[in-house]
Amino acid sequence: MASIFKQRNMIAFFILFAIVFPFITNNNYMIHVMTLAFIWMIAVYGLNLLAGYTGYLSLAHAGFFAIGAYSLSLLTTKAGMSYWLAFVLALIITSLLGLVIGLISLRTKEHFFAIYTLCVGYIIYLIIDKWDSLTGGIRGLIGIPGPANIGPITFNTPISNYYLVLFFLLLTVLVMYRIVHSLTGRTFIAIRNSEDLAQTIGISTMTNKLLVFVISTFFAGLAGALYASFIRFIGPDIGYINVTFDILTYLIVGGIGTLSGPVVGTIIIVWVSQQLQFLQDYRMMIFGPILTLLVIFYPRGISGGIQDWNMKRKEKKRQEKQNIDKNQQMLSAQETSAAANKNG
Amino acid sequence: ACSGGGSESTSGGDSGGSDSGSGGEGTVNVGYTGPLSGPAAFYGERTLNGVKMAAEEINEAGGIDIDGKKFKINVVSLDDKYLPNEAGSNAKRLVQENNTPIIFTPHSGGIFALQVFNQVDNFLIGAYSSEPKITEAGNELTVRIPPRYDGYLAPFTTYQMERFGKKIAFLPTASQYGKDWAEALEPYWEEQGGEVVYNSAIDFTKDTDFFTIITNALKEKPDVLFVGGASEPTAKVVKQARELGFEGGFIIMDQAKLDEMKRVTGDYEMLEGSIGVMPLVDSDEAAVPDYVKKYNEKYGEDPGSEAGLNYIGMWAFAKAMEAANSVDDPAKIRDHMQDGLDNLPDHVKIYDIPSIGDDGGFESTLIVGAIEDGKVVPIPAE
Amino acid sequence: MDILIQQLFNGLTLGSVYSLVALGLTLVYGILHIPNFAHGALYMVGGYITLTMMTQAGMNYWIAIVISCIVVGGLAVLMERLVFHPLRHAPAIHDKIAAIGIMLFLEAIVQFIWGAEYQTMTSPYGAVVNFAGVTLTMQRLLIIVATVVVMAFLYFFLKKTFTGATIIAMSQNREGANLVGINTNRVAMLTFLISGALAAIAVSLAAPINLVFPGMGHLVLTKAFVIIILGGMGSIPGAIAGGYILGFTESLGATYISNDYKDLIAFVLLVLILTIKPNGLFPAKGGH
Amino acid sequence: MFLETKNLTKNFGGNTAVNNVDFAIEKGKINAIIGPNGAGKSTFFNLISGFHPPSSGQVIFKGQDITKLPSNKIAELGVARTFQTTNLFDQATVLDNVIVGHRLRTKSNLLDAIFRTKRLKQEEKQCREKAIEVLDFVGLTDVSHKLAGSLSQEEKKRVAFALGLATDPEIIFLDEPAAGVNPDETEGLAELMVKMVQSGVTVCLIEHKMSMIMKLADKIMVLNYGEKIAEGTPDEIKNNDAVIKAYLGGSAIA
Amino acid sequence: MLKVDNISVKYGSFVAIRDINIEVNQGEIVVLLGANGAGKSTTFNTISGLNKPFQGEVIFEGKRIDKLTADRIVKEGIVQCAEGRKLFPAMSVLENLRMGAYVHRRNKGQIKQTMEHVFELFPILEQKKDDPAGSLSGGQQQMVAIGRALMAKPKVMMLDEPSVGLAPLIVEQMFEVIQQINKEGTTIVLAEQNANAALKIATKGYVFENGNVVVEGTSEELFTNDSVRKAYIGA
Ligand SMILES: Nc1ncnc2c1ncn2[C@@H]1O[C@H](COP(=O)(O)OP(=O)(O)OP(=O)(O)O)[C@@H](O)[C@H]1O
Ligand SMILES: Nc1ncnc2c1ncn2[C@@H]1O[C@H](COP(=O)(O)OP(=O)(O)OP(=O)(O)O)[C@@H](O)[C@H]1O
Ligand SMILES: [Mg+2]
Ligand SMILES: [Mg+2]
Repeated sequence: MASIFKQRNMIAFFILFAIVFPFITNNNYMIHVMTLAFIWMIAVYGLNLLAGYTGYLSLAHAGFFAIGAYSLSLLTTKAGMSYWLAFVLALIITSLLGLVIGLISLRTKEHFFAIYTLCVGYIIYLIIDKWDSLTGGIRGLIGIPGPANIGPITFNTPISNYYLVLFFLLLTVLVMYRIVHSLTGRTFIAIRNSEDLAQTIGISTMTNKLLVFVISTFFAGLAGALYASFIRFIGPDIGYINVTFDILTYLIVGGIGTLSGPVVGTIIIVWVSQQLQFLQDYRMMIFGPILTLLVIFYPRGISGGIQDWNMKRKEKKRQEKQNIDKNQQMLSAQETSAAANKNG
Repeated sequence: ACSGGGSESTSGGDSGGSDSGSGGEGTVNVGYTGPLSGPAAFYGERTLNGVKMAAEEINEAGGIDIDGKKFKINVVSLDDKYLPNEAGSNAKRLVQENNTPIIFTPHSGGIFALQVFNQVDNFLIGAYSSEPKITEAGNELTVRIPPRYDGYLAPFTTYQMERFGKKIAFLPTASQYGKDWAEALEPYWEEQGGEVVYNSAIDFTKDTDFFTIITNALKEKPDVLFVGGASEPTAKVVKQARELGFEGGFIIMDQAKLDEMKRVTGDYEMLEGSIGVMPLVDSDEAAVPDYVKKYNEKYGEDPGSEAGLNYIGMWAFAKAMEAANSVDDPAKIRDHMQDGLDNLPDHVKIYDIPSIGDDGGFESTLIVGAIEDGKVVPIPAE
Repeated sequence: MDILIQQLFNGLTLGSVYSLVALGLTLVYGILHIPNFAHGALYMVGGYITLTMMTQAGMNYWIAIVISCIVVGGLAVLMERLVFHPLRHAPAIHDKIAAIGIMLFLEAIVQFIWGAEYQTMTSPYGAVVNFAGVTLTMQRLLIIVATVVVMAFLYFFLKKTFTGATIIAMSQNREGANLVGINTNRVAMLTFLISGALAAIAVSLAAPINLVFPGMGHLVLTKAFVIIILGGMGSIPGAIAGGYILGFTESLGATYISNDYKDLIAFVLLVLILTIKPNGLFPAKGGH
Repeated sequence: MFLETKNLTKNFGGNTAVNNVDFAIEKGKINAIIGPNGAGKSTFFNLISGFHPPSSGQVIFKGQDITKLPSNKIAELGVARTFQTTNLFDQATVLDNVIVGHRLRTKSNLLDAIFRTKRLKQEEKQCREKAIEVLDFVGLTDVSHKLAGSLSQEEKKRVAFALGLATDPEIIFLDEPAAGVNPDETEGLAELMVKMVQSGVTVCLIEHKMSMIMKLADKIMVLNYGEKIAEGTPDEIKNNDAVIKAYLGGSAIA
Repeated sequence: MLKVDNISVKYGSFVAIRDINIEVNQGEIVVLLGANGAGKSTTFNTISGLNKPFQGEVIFEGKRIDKLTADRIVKEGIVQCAEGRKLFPAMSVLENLRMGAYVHRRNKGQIKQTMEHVFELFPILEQKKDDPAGSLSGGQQQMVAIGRALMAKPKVMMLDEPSVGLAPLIVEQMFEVIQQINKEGTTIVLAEQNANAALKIATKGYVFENGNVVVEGTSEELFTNDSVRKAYIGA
């Protein structure tokens, strides 16, 4: 029954669980934490596609998350736009900025790309922090509206909000699944493998990298927009590097470059850190080492670890089967030789 | 999957909420969410200390008396790392699992995040922030504990203009609070015929050395410097300004405390000509010396206003519960806050807070102190 | 005119501190090819050790610094043994996360031991010197001079001694170093030791002009990263030059452009430089 | 002419890696480039395949000037290449490694992927079929489901060939295809190259294995310090004094 | 002098070499032949202490060395000139050579002497001594690698495919140098694809296949062995 650990089954299991979760518990707090975790997952998926499938680690992810959040907030609170229109526009704005920044930053590679984007992220943060007249500066923005009704569907209870976010998460997972399992996904992996090689087999690496970068920022923006309308208050700290590191941590612990990693990592870290709340000031004394140990012992993340384990198990089974086959062969060989002896 | 959590800092069951129990005893959980780890932890801990100390005193005195039934206070505190979203999760958790009628939080981001749902989830916010917006939004279950800072503008300005002159340079901390102060002080200073010759903020969490910015400010030859933020870095700013040859006065915004600054500068001499909030330890309210002694015994340092105001705030909430005859109806408790303030025992009155405004803010009497000849002297505020 | 000189001096002070921190970071990067995000935490721990040695044990400033170097260096070595060594074959992102774990841990434990509040380190060199209209404090002069001395010492060690050369050799080819008989584990530990000691020196010099508190490591870490990128990762002259460039950018930027946007200036500068020279100003030759 | 370089030159800083090289590749033949280490052979390939922009000179493919095209466009025109060091995705199967090779002949985009359109499905099938076809061609059908990381060096070289062939090239450039491969297997690779030419793909390769080159090549160019010092049939090259002096040495061919 | 006794090495769960026995006597040139991935480099790395065998022993001058670390083994006198050269690319040729003498770092006089000897063997290196090693051509880099190994004054020098990717002319020179080094008293173990050239200078050889030694014998024996001829010498 270990087949539940297959990526596909794991995701299916998660979806099922997520859908019935509010029926199992009517604990508002858990639903709140879960909703937040879902929002993070969307952002993690965005980073996963970029870092996990093309090998470009962007440390500006929180910046784009913040851009999504601020766009939505400003368009609704300051420009007075209707919620869903602002929502769509926020995604477009984030993606466009992603396009521009991608065009410049993707000229660098590896560590340089990582640190370049770290700086870009920092610049985004500083701009939000300093541009008082637009963003409210350090004070942040309050009074952000929650999601508006869609026809008869309203989103003013925690549970309806939960399902709305879940809907977007599932959409994200579906899109990711399809991208990764398509020719487009193969193209991305080819770039991660070797950009030079990809280029020589006729793949325009710049176009494709740019595409992934924009998709990745799109999902960061989506998560940001959902975050803003869920917490309904935002300050510049959501664009700070720490948030990028959190997102990255979820990804690494879950398993970078795997489809279930973002879900697994986020759930685990979010709940572990909630569970450690009783330690209060000393929470990080435990959480820090746990994080370090996880990375040391599960370098491919938890999903990757499970995959490896599955693989080993299969390998073992195959070997066992081979052994059995061999034994049988030997047996039959003995039989034939015995038969031959008889005949002889 | 998730039960318990939170830490119980005072004795009492964790059965949560206004557990009516069987006998004459019950427990009421009071929530706290604030930065208990990370760079702002020192601040979070001091605010929490105030709440805890009050809770312990109340419990020692028998608890909250509701119709003869005694309720012990149990403070459940959670760490939010200064982040609004974490504060939100914590509040949900406190309400859900500990049934807390009141949640204290010492940062405006957290307050804003809580205000989104506190009226629906039905809990009071013990808001420790002088940000005006938290009470302007019309949230009916928010109580602002610290005084608004507007009241300081007049005494500070008058004093410094008379003593040093009309040119001022602004060097507050780059926090929201610092900005608010600067934005309020600037027009007032100018109205009084003064001139703001330099205006920029110092980010204590990002700047290693303040020499650069102070040099730039002093280039404009100000008579007065407006500084502030956490006491210790503020003191460093003062010290470095002196090193760079500044001889004028300082307006110290209320987050920084003169006495705490003295610990950094070594003596009051360097602070000569400063005006700021009267240190709690130097206040002449009758209850202060005892309180300071007790606090010192418990936490090994002099209390500042973060601890003091939260302490008195907790007491006021407890008394309001008694007056409201309820430990679990936030609206009712809020309605009886004035009674709570009125009924404060004398030994608790380390600040003079005669009333609570319609907006939910405590209206304290301001106490202002200045350094003259190496000593703190009280300055009349009104 | 005076202000320019004063600001140049301020920039020099800042740049000195930045360079020292960046040097430790770049050394480790050069050898292990990992950005050690826990370096800021080492810096912070160093501050507390020096402070405690001075206040609790009543030690002389210099002796306290030596002890601090030993303790922080030892801590760095421990980190290498327990965390980075087991992770040496993992991709670099993993080291980053592990280092973040260490950082959280160290910050929490410091807070546990010393509390979360700000503390003051008083150095014996508090005197203020006015020279041609420029204000110099002894501590600041000390920072500048000591930094130069430390750098010269480091340069001599790396370039002129066999042991130093092993560090450079290993940064270029770990297996190759092993094959000529260098105990690479020992070199890795040595590198971490030096890196930790540099952090301790930096903080002990800088703390008297600022404060000691658990979050103080963040302050310098981001900047140190900017510097080693600017200077070319793993390049020692790059770290030094980058440190001073950033120091001057900040002090002059704050004066002539805008104080509020001075950090922005530094980062935009970096982005511009990387846009034009995608491998930094002084790309480390060969190696990675 | 099929593919031709004119005055092709490349400077790296002060170092001229390729110096004024005129070379014509004949269609349907095996063309070889030899020369001492650092002579500029790989650089010459890099210039033709659009990897580095030449400092001066031209590359003309079927009458079209491709000098300034990016390498992916050149690949689309039908020019494939392999690298001196084989670079495969070790964690994926051989088949998965090769499928993407046909990507440049497909049109489906992100939206096709998200909506799983008919076009995508059909093109996926097309890529898979192509991969199976080329793997069969290079003789790797048996290992197509193994992880690429588990292959032998020689098998990896074959996968690299397959990847190149999956792009439907008219000409393929092979950089030291037999380096680090033992003589027995080298022969197998040589046969494969002959087979490629027979199936209509022109081959141009760099090699240091003289025994193989001399048997295989129709035409050889010799580079030394970036300059062409000789060009001709194997026999001409074998006996060219300049080549012997610069490259082959006394004992010549083993 | 050097004895590899029944060693087996794993990478993860994959057994790369199994039950390998090799014996090298003072003054010999021993050659290891075999296809790619047959396990030659793994054997070398095990002798060098970079890999640890899970079974078997390596004995050098009567002493067990398979538990020693790589740097200790260099001190014992076994030096490998590894596949891929493993030079320090940004250091000058001179510095590379100096690093080679790391185990003798206290003996300045000896370093100078050996260095002169290396320059005699490879005069081109003296001309290039201040250039960064990474800027040299492949053949020159190979010379630096051999020179660096010589600087350690090894008793046994292991050369892993020194001729790979080199022009025929250079290969020829390389083998001459190897012979000369051997004549000067250094025992040589050589892994090669180029069996023809290697067997010409070797005293004996081992043929690896899939992690096992399948044939061993003197160089004449191997030269005349048909299957060896076919697979490694070519026709
Ligand atoms: N990207 C580059 N930057 C600078 N110099 C380069 C670059 N690529 C190659 N060179 C230089 O150009 C010259 C030719 O190198 P190239 O790789 O073309 O040689 P090659 O003939 O392929 O040699 P080998 O047979 O060893 O592979 C060498 O001197 C090399 O150092
Ligand atoms: N670090 C490693 N991890 C896993 N497997 C390895 C590693 N190094 C070598 N192998 C495997 O071990 C086997 C033996 O490799 P080895 O490098 O010893 O062969 P070799 O005879 O030196 O071949 P070559 O001629 O290619 O150098 C091969 O199958 C190889 O794939
Ligand atoms: Mg080449
Ligand atoms: Mg090998």
